[in-house]
Amino acid sequence: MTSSPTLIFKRPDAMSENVTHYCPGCTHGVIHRLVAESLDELGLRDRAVGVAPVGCSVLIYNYFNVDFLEAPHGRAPALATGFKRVRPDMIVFTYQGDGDLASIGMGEIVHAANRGEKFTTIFVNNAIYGMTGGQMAPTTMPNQRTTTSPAGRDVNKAGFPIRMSEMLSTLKTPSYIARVGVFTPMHIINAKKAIKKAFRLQMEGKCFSMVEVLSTCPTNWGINPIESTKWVKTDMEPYFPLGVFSDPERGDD
Amino acid sequence: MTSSPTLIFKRPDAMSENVTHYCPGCTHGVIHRLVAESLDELGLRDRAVGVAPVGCSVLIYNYFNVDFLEAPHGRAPALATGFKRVRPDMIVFTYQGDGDLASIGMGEIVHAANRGEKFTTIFVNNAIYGMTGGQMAPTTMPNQRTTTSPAGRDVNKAGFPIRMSEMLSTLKTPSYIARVGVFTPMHIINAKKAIKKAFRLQMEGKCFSMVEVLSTCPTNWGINPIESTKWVKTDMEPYFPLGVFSDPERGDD
Amino acid sequence: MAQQNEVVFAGFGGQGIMTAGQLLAYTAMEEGKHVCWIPSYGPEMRGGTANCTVVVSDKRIGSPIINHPYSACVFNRPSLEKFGGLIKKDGLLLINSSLIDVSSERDDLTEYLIPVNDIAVKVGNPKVANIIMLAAYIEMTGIIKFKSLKNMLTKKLGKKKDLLEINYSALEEGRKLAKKLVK
Amino acid sequence: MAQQNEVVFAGFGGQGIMTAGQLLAYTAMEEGKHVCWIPSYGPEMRGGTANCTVVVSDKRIGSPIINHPYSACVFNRPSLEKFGGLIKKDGLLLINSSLIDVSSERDDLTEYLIPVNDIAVKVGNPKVANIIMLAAYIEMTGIIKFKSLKNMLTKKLGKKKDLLEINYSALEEGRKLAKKLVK
Amino acid sequence: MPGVRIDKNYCKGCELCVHACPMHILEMSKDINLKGYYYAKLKEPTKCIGCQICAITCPDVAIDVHTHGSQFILFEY
Amino acid sequence: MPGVRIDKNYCKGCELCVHACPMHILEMSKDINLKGYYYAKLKEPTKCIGCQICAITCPDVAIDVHTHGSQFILFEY
Amino acid sequence: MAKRLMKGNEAIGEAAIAAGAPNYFAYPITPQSEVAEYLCWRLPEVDGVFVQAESEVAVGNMLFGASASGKRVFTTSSSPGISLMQETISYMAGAHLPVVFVNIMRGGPGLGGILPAQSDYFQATKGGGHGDYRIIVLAPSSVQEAVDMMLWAFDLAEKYLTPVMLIGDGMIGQMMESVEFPDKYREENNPDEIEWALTGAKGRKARICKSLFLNPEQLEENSFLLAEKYKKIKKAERRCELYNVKDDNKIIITSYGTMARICQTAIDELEGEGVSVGLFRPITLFPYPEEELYAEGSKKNIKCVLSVEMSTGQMVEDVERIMKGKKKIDFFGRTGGVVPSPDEVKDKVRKILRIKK
Amino acid sequence: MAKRLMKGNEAIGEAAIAAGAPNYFAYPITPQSEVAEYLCWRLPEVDGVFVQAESEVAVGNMLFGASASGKRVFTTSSSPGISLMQETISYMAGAHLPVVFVNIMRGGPGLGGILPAQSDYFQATKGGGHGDYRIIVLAPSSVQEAVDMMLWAFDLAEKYLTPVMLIGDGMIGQMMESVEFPDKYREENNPDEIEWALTGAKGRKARICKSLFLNPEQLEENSFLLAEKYKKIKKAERRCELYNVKDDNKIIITSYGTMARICQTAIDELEGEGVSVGLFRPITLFPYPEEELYAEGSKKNIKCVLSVEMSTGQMVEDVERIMKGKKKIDFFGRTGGVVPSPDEVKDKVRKILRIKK
Ligand SMILES: Cc1ncc(C[n+]2csc(CCOP(=O)(O)OP(=O)(O)O)c2C)c(N)n1
Ligand SMILES: Cc1ncc(C[n+]2csc(CCOP(=O)(O)OP(=O)(O)O)c2C)c(N)n1
Ligand code: SF4
Ligand code: SF4
Ligand code: SF4
Ligand code: SF4
Repeated sequence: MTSSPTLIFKRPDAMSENVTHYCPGCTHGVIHRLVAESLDELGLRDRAVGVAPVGCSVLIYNYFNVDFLEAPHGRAPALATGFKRVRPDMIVFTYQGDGDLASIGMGEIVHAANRGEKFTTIFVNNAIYGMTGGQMAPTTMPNQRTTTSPAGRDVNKAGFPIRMSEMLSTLKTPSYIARVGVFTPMHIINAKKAIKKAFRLQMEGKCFSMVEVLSTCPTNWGINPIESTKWVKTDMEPYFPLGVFSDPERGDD
Repeated sequence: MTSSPTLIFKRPDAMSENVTHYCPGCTHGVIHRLVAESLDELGLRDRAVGVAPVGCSVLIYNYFNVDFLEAPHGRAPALATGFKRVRPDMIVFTYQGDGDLASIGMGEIVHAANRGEKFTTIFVNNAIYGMTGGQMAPTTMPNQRTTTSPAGRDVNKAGFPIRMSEMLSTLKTPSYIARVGVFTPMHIINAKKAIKKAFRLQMEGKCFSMVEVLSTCPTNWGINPIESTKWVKTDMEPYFPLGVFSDPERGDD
Repeated sequence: MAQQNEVVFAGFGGQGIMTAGQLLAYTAMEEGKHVCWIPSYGPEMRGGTANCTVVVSDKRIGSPIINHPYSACVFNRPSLEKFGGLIKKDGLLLINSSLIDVSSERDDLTEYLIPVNDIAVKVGNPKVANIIMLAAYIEMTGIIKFKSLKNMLTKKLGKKKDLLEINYSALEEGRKLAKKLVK
Repeated sequence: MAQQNEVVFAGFGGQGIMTAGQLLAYTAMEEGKHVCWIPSYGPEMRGGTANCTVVVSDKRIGSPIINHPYSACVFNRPSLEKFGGLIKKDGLLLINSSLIDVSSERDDLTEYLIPVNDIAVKVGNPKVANIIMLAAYIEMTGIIKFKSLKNMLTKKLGKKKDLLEINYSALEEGRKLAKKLVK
Repeated sequence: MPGVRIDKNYCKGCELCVHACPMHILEMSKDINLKGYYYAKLKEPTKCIGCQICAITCPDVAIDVHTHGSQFILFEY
Repeated sequence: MPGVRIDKNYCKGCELCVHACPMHILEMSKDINLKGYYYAKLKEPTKCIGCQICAITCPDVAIDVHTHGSQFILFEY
Repeated sequence: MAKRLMKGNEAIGEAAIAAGAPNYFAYPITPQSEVAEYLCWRLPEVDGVFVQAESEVAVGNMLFGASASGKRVFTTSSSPGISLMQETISYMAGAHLPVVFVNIMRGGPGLGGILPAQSDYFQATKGGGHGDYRIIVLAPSSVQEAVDMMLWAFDLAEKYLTPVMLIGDGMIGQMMESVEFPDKYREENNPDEIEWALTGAKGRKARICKSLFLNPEQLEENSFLLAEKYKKIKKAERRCELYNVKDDNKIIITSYGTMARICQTAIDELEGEGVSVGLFRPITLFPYPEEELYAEGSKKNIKCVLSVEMSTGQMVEDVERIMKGKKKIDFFGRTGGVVPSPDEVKDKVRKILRIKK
Repeated sequence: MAKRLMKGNEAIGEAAIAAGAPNYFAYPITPQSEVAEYLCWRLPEVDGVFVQAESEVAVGNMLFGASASGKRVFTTSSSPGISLMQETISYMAGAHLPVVFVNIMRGGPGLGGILPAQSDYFQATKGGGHGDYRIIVLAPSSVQEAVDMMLWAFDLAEKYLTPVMLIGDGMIGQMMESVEFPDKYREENNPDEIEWALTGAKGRKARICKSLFLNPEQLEENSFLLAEKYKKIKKAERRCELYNVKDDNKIIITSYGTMARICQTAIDELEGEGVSVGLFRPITLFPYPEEELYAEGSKKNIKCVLSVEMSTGQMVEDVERIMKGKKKIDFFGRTGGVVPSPDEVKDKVRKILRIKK
């Protein structure tokens, strides 16, 4: 006796049919899907507005069935602030790379978080500037080679990688801040939970929420996708520990 | 038997003879003197360059016998970086208010600290924008009235005051970061020690150093100088605790 | 050309300089005149003198900046020094003689000494010195009606009865003195 | 007008397209010619085709952008589709027949099919397909001297003897085939 | 009975799914797709346990998972 | 014997020194200086212990401290 | 509505509310911080949005986000602050978004000073950011005009989907004049009625608000679309005022903003001396009233077109271009916060006409 | 020195080293990130300074600080990045500091695209920041010229104590051409020999480097000083190149940078068809070679001055101004990364001359 098949995993409604321009194995794609699934599951697609960064994910709007704004490099949190303040009924999120958020956009993210703006930031930390061809990012690991640190990041001149989640969670204003990974299926499953929670908290009007996702850039790291996921585990995770750094529901603020 | 008198306290050499334009009782003046004394005592006046902010202390160069650069609002750490990188033999310091450093200049100070630039920042936190007439600053206390928060700072909309010292000391790059006060003579004496140490560490090429000084703004707080020093103690200090947050000599980095 | 009058109020911050000018401007506006009030907001503000200029005219006002006003009310010595020389020939200069012990040394002006601080103390509130000066100025120039000014004060101070009374007295004292001086 | 030649090298990233163009440009420069090499760096870069244009001339070069080049060496099918139609009338088109099984369908061009990948595998290194193409192109156009190119390769590869040998063979194979095709 | 469907034209040949599959039943094909990638395909369809791990892993949302009848949920997702 | 000297033209009359002096020997004058401020002055010079606290407190560096002979150092500064 | 005596800065804030734009993002800077100080209590009264941003860069980008929602938004700042918004202005122009900027100009360059100047003419009219774009630039000369222009600015911004900038020198912000507001304030926009607003992709295709076009043909198309828009604006929206323009004018003065009022006083006084001078006051600086200036300036009786500015000479370049060599062009300017007096203007006129005083 | 085949971006980096300016601060942006990628290993070889800043705002201000030390400093960026530096450029102009900016222009406005464009002409030549200032603007049309101009740029910056900007479209950065560098590279500046450099107040009065003048008379004085400087620059530093300028030219094309080379090809080909067109290529865009253009453009034989740009029309406004109505002015432009071909230029010329193909 065969029943007709049920789809138990499929492309989320909030995603469009377009094939992404990302390199093979780049986990930007996974993160996109997690965002889309979260919007779908919470029923938010209809009233969501995304803010695209400048970086590899600059074309993110092509991959979502969601209204999108495209921000100047680093300024997505300011756009999101502006939008959310005049339309508090909508669901607003930014999607930003590490160059975008932690370098040029440092001022905007710190202040948006500190004002407790009620939007969600998906922060994709791949330890490099992808789009412009692999330059050093504020999150580049010590001794990691990039096109602007050909001998490896010299911490004596460029300092250590910045841990945004730790830094932002020192702010007293309540927020939800978590760091997750997408380098194994198990991590992806947990990442999804964090992202969904971030959106839920926004939905409830609770606080600013940010999920930092450790991601890969096989192209500019110069290793294959599988090696890349391993490198996240061995080289990035020890410095960028996963976890929840701030949670309004934990009552630690 | 009377000997001829010896001066045991006098205007430091690094200070000029000019009367400052500061309001009566404003502790910007005390902080100026502490910087000047430190430069004198360490023999650094000759090779020091200060970077002035935009804020009440924009005219600081009139009060020092030290070369000075005047920066765009908030960007003093970038100017100091540029200068120090091409002249590592010189002693460079920025002097910045809280609007300057913690609001518009957030990106510049975080990154200068994170790169471990070998200059010294004197951060004058008076919980308000002095020069422009008393608007809310990122460090304005909850419920504090300012010209742009006439009903008091609403932490639900503007967030809580930012604790720069705490935030910057989460960075892994070694640094010296301390918060001091100048609201009693004893505090001034301790503030002097911190400022002098900051310069000494720069002299030794050790690290980035920042001393946050809780200061007063009787004019825009709308209370007299003595009340103002009390307000620092009762209202600011509990939220902005004094202490050393990061010290390369303590080996905690 | 249409009738235009310009006056500078100048003194220390805290002497009610801006308020005096604004009161004049409000009242003139209510009387249907064209008015323009402009403060100095330059670097001299902190610790220095404060001043504002009021232009009252029957027609649209040209330049809001008046380098050589027809008249000035000066409340302290630095203000006298700054504006004494700028007043138009045949203009009017009112000097707060409570704080200024010299005169403009010009012979082409109509100049009066008015001890507004002393009178204010007498009236019962040192803060109304500016109102006394304004009343005297109005009495002398007729730039607006005395009654209009009184109405304006009533409107502005509203229910603060005590304050209003003192201001009324200040107005009267100013007017009285002006009448005495002019004749 | 002075002699000017333009050639586009086009294919997938990783096919040595840029290198082939640069080698030509370097050599022509050493021969005293005016040269200009320009890559495409547009949005098509990631995942799409890569191409570069080399202009070699006896006099100062005008436009560095050549919309209708005299010649093209295309390494894959999308490149043929993109550039096949752009070549000047009476121009030259070299097609990598190892990966392309069609032709330009133009009758106003001189067109040759060269299975550079296959030859490269034969020579012993699939990576020298670009050199084979370049050698054939040079042989056909005489744009630079064969010897100069060989010298340039020697200079660039320096002490990497093994690689050099394979490149020498690639050069020879390319030349041989070109000679055969042309006559 | 669960099963997966890989849309070969979304696949970029990154091999992450092959690596992730706990049953080791995926492999890379010898053919290329429209974009020129060697795409992933199912080696042993009958062994699929419907765990969705390949689909969860795929950065290009190339994989659907379906089931006939009920499916044991291995984890919350 | 220690003593302080207040340069009245630097003084802005903030009264911080008066408040700070542990011996309570400073006071505000009834006259104003060039800038129009009521300046601080020494009420009982002979009681000065040379602790420098007034000088350390003054935001306008209006105060010098001197001594005849040796001075006991109360704190490191 | 009754007349009110109001400071320019406050009147500008109130005017935006009247225009149905109670959404304000700003960072303090002299000489216009009173706008924020006024609106921070006034906006809550009308359920408006007031955000003090962390910087002018953030201000620009908050406006960017808020504008994309379809609501009317604006900011006020002064010269250095406006420089920091140039990248974003370029983005918003490219994305066809309406927004109103107010620049209460102070002396520059650099930190300069805080007194009135008109030395940001180039920045405003030529585009201080990158790329092929322009913004509409309006120059009020009185508080009432500033109010009227705020209303108009929002109309223009929405009609053409473009940034609009009001530029006034420090005097416009600081002076009090009598002013009337419309009896009926406009309603806020209803985003659901705006076909480009981002309102959530409910029952429709997702909308994208962007200035990125990686394909050069598309980017060019967008630039040509912008150019077409500017052409329309040039055709329809030029405004100027003529004062004392008569057949016996020897000189036409071009001057804008409060500087024009000073010239007006000078002209009145010269008229009394028997010297006839006309004033051409552009009200829109972009689009510049080119035809109008050319028509007035090239009349037979005119000897010289004199540009009077509080700058070292910026608008004069446009005057030169527009006058096509027809007449002598001269320039008089003071800058850095020095406001020229009517006397100085008169002296300059006399000098041109070789009249001894 | 021997000829080298080099990419424009790398050659620009090397040229700065040759100019004795191994102090580089930058932030990545296409199409010029290769400058940083080249210099990050090349500078350490010559004991230079390389800092990758956190943003272009920071870049500008690092340059500000470093320049005040008396050392030679520079950066490279592209359109949006340059917009972010406008506040600082205004400050540095006001503070009389030498510095060299390179803008490898891409399509705009906004994020636009990454392909070559010339649509930042206004921003560069009119001053995108606030206040009365200008910067020197140089427009190379080949890699060799870019190298030569880098050397010259530092000379100009130091001679006049002013920011200088090289503007090249993306092609200049991306193409490889043969290039020669001077045999002897210049020494770095010795700050102790520079009378304005901040070197520590040892045995002299403290020096202050600033653009703040709260007193309006002083601020005006500084602006007049700047204006005086620009006058001198206009007099002494105009440069242009004429190509095929002859008595039978019917049209003079004005075009700069690589666009001029495309015009050159068009002109050569038109010449072959018997159509005589001359090219006026401004090498300095500020100061614009005004007299020279006027002289060439107003000759009897010229029917039209045609401005050809990769923009929707920016330089053409200067051409209009300079030509004072003497001749018909026409414009041809493509923008957004579309590079016009010689054929399009030829078509435009034919159209103006009503020549059928
Ligand atoms: C103002 C400005 N500066 C620089 C750039 C160039 N730029 C584009 S993307 C990018 C960085 C991208 O890195 P990241 O944010 O880490 O994202 P990723 O590409 O790695 O996903 C830069 C510097 C720009 N577009 N605008
Ligand atoms: C780009 C720019 N934005 C704004 C200003 C105006 N401004 C001058 S000082 C200042 C803030 C001063 O406050 P703070 O830094 O706290 O110093 P304080 O005056 O309190 O010592 C501001 C906003 C400016 N000069 N430049
Ligand atoms: S460059 Fe890196 S971050 Fe960008 S799509 Fe490729 S792999 Fe992903
Ligand atoms: S305004 Fe405040 S910070 Fe500024 S000088 Fe006065 S008291 Fe000091
Ligand atoms: S994970 Fe997706 S893209 Fe990668 S090989 Fe598998 S199906 Fe293809
Ligand atoms: S502390 Fe200084 S400024 Fe204040 S009253 Fe004493 S002497 Fe005067």
